[in-house]
Amino acid sequence: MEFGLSQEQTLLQDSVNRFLNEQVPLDEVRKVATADKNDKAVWQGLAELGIPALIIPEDKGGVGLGAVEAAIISELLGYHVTPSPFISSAIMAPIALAGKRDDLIANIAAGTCRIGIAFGEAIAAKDKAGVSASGNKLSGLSLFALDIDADYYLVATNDQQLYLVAADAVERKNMATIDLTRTTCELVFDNTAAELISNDTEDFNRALDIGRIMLAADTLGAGQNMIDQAVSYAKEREQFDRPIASFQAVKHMCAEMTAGLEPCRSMVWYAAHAYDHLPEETRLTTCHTKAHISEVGKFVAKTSTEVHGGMGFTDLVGLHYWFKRIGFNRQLLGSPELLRQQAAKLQGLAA
Amino acid sequence: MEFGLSQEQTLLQDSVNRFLNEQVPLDEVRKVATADKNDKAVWQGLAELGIPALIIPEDKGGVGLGAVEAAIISELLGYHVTPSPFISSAIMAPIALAGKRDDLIANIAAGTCRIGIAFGEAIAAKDKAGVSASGNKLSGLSLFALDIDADYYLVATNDQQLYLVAADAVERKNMATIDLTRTTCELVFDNTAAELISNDTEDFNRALDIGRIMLAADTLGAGQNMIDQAVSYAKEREQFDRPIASFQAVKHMCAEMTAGLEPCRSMVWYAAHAYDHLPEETRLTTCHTKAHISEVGKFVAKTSTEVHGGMGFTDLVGLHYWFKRIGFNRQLLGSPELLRQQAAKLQGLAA
Amino acid sequence: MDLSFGAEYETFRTEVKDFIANNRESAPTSRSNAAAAKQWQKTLIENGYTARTIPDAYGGYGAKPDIIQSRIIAEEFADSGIQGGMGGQGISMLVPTLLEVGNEEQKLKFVKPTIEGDMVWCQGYSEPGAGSDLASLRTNAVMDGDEWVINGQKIWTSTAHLADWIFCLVRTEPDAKKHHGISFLLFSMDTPGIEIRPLVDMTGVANFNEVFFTDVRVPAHQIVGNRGQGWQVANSILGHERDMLGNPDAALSRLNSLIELMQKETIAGEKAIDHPVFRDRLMQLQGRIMAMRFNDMRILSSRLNEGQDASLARLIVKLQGTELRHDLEGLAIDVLGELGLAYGDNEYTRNNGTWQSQYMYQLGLIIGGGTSQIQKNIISERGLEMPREPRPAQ
Amino acid sequence: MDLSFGAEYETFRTEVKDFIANNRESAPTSRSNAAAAKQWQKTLIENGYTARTIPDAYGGYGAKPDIIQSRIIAEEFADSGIQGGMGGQGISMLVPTLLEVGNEEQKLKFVKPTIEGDMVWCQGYSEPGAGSDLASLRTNAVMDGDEWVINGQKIWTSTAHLADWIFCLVRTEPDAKKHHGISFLLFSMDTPGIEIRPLVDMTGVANFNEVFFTDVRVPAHQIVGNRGQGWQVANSILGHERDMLGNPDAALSRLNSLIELMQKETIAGEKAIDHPVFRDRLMQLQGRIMAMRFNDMRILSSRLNEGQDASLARLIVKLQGTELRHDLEGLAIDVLGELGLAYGDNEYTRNNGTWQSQYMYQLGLIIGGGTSQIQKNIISERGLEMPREPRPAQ
Repeated sequence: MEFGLSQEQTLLQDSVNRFLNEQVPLDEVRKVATADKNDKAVWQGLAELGIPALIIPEDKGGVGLGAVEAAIISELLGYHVTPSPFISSAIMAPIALAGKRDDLIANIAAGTCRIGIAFGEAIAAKDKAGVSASGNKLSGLSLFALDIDADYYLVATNDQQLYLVAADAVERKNMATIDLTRTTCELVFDNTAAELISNDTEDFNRALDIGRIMLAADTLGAGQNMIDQAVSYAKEREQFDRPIASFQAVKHMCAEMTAGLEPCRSMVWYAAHAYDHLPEETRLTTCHTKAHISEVGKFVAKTSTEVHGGMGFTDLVGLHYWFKRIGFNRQLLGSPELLRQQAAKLQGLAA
Repeated sequence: MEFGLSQEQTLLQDSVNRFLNEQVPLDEVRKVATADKNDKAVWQGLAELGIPALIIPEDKGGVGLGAVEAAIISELLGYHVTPSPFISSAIMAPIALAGKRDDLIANIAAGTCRIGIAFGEAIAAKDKAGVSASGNKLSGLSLFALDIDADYYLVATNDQQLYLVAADAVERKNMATIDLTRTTCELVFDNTAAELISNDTEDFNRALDIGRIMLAADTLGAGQNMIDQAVSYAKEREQFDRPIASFQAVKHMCAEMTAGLEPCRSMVWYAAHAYDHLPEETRLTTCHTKAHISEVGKFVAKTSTEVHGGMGFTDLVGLHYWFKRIGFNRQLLGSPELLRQQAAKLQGLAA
Repeated sequence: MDLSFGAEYETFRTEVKDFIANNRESAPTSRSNAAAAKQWQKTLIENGYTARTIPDAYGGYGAKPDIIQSRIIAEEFADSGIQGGMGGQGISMLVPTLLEVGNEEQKLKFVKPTIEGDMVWCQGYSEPGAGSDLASLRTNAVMDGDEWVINGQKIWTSTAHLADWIFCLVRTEPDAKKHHGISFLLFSMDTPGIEIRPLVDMTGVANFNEVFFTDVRVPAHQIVGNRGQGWQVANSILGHERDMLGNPDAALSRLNSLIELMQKETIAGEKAIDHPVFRDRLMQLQGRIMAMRFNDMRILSSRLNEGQDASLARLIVKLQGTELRHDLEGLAIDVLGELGLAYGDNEYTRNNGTWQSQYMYQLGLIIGGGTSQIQKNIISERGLEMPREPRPAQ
Repeated sequence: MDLSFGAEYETFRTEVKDFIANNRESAPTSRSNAAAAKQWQKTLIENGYTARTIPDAYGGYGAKPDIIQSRIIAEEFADSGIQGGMGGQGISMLVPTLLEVGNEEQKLKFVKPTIEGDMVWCQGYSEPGAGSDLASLRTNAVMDGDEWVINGQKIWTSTAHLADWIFCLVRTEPDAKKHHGISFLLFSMDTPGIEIRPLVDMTGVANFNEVFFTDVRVPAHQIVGNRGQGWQVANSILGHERDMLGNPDAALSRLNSLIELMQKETIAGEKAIDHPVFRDRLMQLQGRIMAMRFNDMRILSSRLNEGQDASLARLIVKLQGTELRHDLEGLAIDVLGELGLAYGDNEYTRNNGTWQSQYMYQLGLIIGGGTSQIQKNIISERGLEMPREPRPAQ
């Protein structure tokens, strides 16, 4: 019995962590976030480490690892608030396209193709938005689709069928959000040519499950960094002639954040492990994992900012990048309320 | 503009407070609670101060005061966890019976008649319980009716009509609850003779409104006492060679309780004032007042117990009498969830 | 209990209403220039609708203080939606300080131009190393001839880039105990040696500045109070600032906007207001706001009626009010789901993106003006007479 | 990741299952007498299903420690619903302590009768004046000839009225620093001078006792470890107790009972589970329990696999687990509404009134075994290496 990271997994984690520490520190993230740059160079660097190929099978040009490895990478990207299309292009797309478009999967693995995700309206359609299919044509509107620089989009229709659309076939507008480390866009479909990938809603749901696990892992990482920063700031910052880390109020804030977040690590591991090995547990575990971590993350984001005092509120320290990343993850691919409702349904506890 | 207690109100408060301090300290409450005694002697003492007659009009043998005076007395009874039929007999019954049974009202005022309240099933019927009327006969079951020693019960049917039933006409069984300072009973109606008091649901609702305000005031008083005890215990109790009141964690717990409860005082005052003078605001204010104070009270009950450490958990200090009183008030005559639902309905925000 | 202000005040309210109705045209809008704003401010002063209780010798209207009149004026201007009297730290903080502890020359020189909008001030209190522990501030002023020479840095200086002058706490007596070594100086922001850097915060906007002083020379007489008394001078008005935070009327207005939003917005085809979990959270907030509004009425009453004590009610306002607002803005974001993420230049933002910006700004207020932790210290020590933490052994 | 225990352990599990199936008839029930319980305990020891790793020289089964085997045994007995090995503070706390730091004579004398149920123990640690600050205890023992003479008072002594013996912390070196003046004594509860008073708690039951000592005389050799080392002796097993609190499996079992309850109970004609606000709270709790169960798996894994660090995961269990249980029991009460108030001798109680009694008892656990405040100190100091509070100046 072993419920923890293997040596190989730890080595993978270390190498990516080293790359992000050295090549994509906060200053680099700021450049991407403030639009001087996009995330292409970062993604290129990650491609050299094999990250876009991570879960793609070896015979399709990938590394052939599983959801646990994907989760620990997602956690690291959250820890470093790294801008990248990891969740959409490297994880959700290969799952959805498996056995359907091996050509594209090979290009994803090679880092030469990015695929965005437009699932929002199939999860909870917003007013006036929504996508419907007629033949091989899509019409409608999808909001907050992931990745403005994608070459293709995987689009879920209102009835959860999956279509693939080329980026240049669709009207695409940037949608600014609080989280400047990610890009989202509005996609307008007007009898737009599309390729049916699957009309089995289970395929949509499998891609959604892993996307949710990845977002949970991202929040885990971002939350852990906020705690680390808060503890370290509290040890350095002096007020009333002592480090504020020696005040019981500050200590208890840090203890409460830790008590909340530490079990989330096991939860992400388990959900990812279940994704690959325990199909009957996957969906319920996934719903609870993303919902629970979103709540803990919200508390950690607020509390760690408070520990920093005024500095936490400024752009100088840049703590807000993590705050906003956690806020973004909370709403994307299903809010906590929606996920808890779904968890109840899965157990026959709600209609 | 004056939003505070008048000199007369303060004098009334002082005299009742003195009586309760001297005549009904915790030791006396314990005797009633542990069934060596009932609350009749306490009620007799309060009758000598005019409490059963408090809100009954002077021309009906009462003192002729209003809901604000009733609320400050209810707060005191909560503060001292006093066993008494105040809310049922002295407040809700005279409101419901006004103009209908002046004879009984005069007896209530004289302290010679007690009237219990059986509203539970009309608010949210429990499984298998519920009361229906046919002609002047009642059938069914009412649970957690207030006051085992009442001479009559005001019974609300499922469709919120009010009936008066003599205690000796009905099968009555004691229902033990966590709160030993109050008695509740099961009433079994089997074609039981009853007198219709009102088939206007507004009469039921007026009696319910003031009952809810009184329970909120009771929780306010009980919560205030728990804070007072916690602060005073913390100042005396030493651990690690200093009073625990000097530890920031303990100070902040007390500050949080105070910050939560202090606005509740104004809320109770306002709700009571609205009851007499601002009819269009009464019901919404009442729902929010009881719901909000129930939530704050729950936090105060738990937190003040924690401040007491192990002593708070024992019967030695007796803090649990307040804890349970607050717990009782929370559920009676409408739980917070139910009240918030009703608040939404009153504003057209829920069906 | 008497919740009305009485007939006399209702007459006064009618006067204010009439004034507003008759002068609506002259009030500046967001498109007006500075001259129009100043002209309007003068009109308001002449009619006693701002600077009302400031003696006319110093440029005010010279009425005797009347809390209800002030409240009625504030209510009516807020209701009408037209511009009331100017705000800013000069008017709300410096002027009361000068009237309280300034000398005659200072009152004559500074009050009138300040209230008339000709002299804009900023506040130089906080420093990077002196936040909760403000009295540990290190910006120092050394006497050289008949001038102070100031070196150091301030932060959270909200209108520094617009201000003509600054009121500033500096350490002038380095050998005194920390609360006794501070002085309160006034000087022009044009003085050589001052550098202003905008301070962008998490909302993405530079709501504040950092201000750096390098050998800034200030005439010796530009001190309020005596040398080493700056802490007391500043504290004579610090309570004012705390009272401004956590206003329940602002929370009510936001709640009403949220209710409107929830009646309009849909989630998977269902109106947000029909979502029972969100509705329950909404009602919880409405209850909390109600409690804080009645608490506020009690505070007002205690200022009007001798013998009423609302000191605890007052101590808790900042703590409760800012947390409440943060929670309220957070509910709106949750209700909106992905739409709640829209920010900045995005046509899908709701209420101009204020749910997100206020969610963050209110967190700033939880921290600023005395963090929630400091507020809890104050409530327990001043309100509940619990002991201060023991002084650490050296 | 490998969540299975492997084939070897599955064989072991089958053996345990077989034993249970074959011996079900012999297991005592709640109506069995003490002799039957002791006989069953002996059978369990002989088969290695309790006292498994205790050397046979001291009456145990003598197997080498194997966490998974222990867990399988616990799981199978729990699942089967038949009585497993005896518990109690003697078996769970004193025996490990003696095996760790007792002398040979003590091990030979006490371990066997204790694990066989012939010798029941209670624990004498806490005092009215020594709770969170346990080391400030004042019950003292003075050497008189070759006997200790003990005076003082203990509290929270859970099985004092049933116990044959007590293991007790007493101050023997009044002049030493507080942690160095304590000794760990063992003595019979029949010793003259001991008075036991039941301590009724908020649940209405005497779950605990107070124990008073007046000139209680105890032979000098009944000390574990040396004079003044009692604090270290006690701490060699204190971690054990903390690990027992906050068990997520117990929370899961309660959650499942709550789900059943909500599917049965109606509120104004509607099933409780169909009430979206209560259902959302239920799902929140399910998520929290899931997190704690996986956290628990991680702790187990770290004990099995060298190099895995789960120290933070372990430090937070008591804090999170007890708060979680308190919240869960509180939700059941809210769901039941007025029915949730029923208590004691009331036919309308649900689940034997355990929702209320556990709501209170879990609050007791939030306080006992290191309050939540002490837990947060420990997490921040040991887990996050934040400094201890400075020592106060005298």
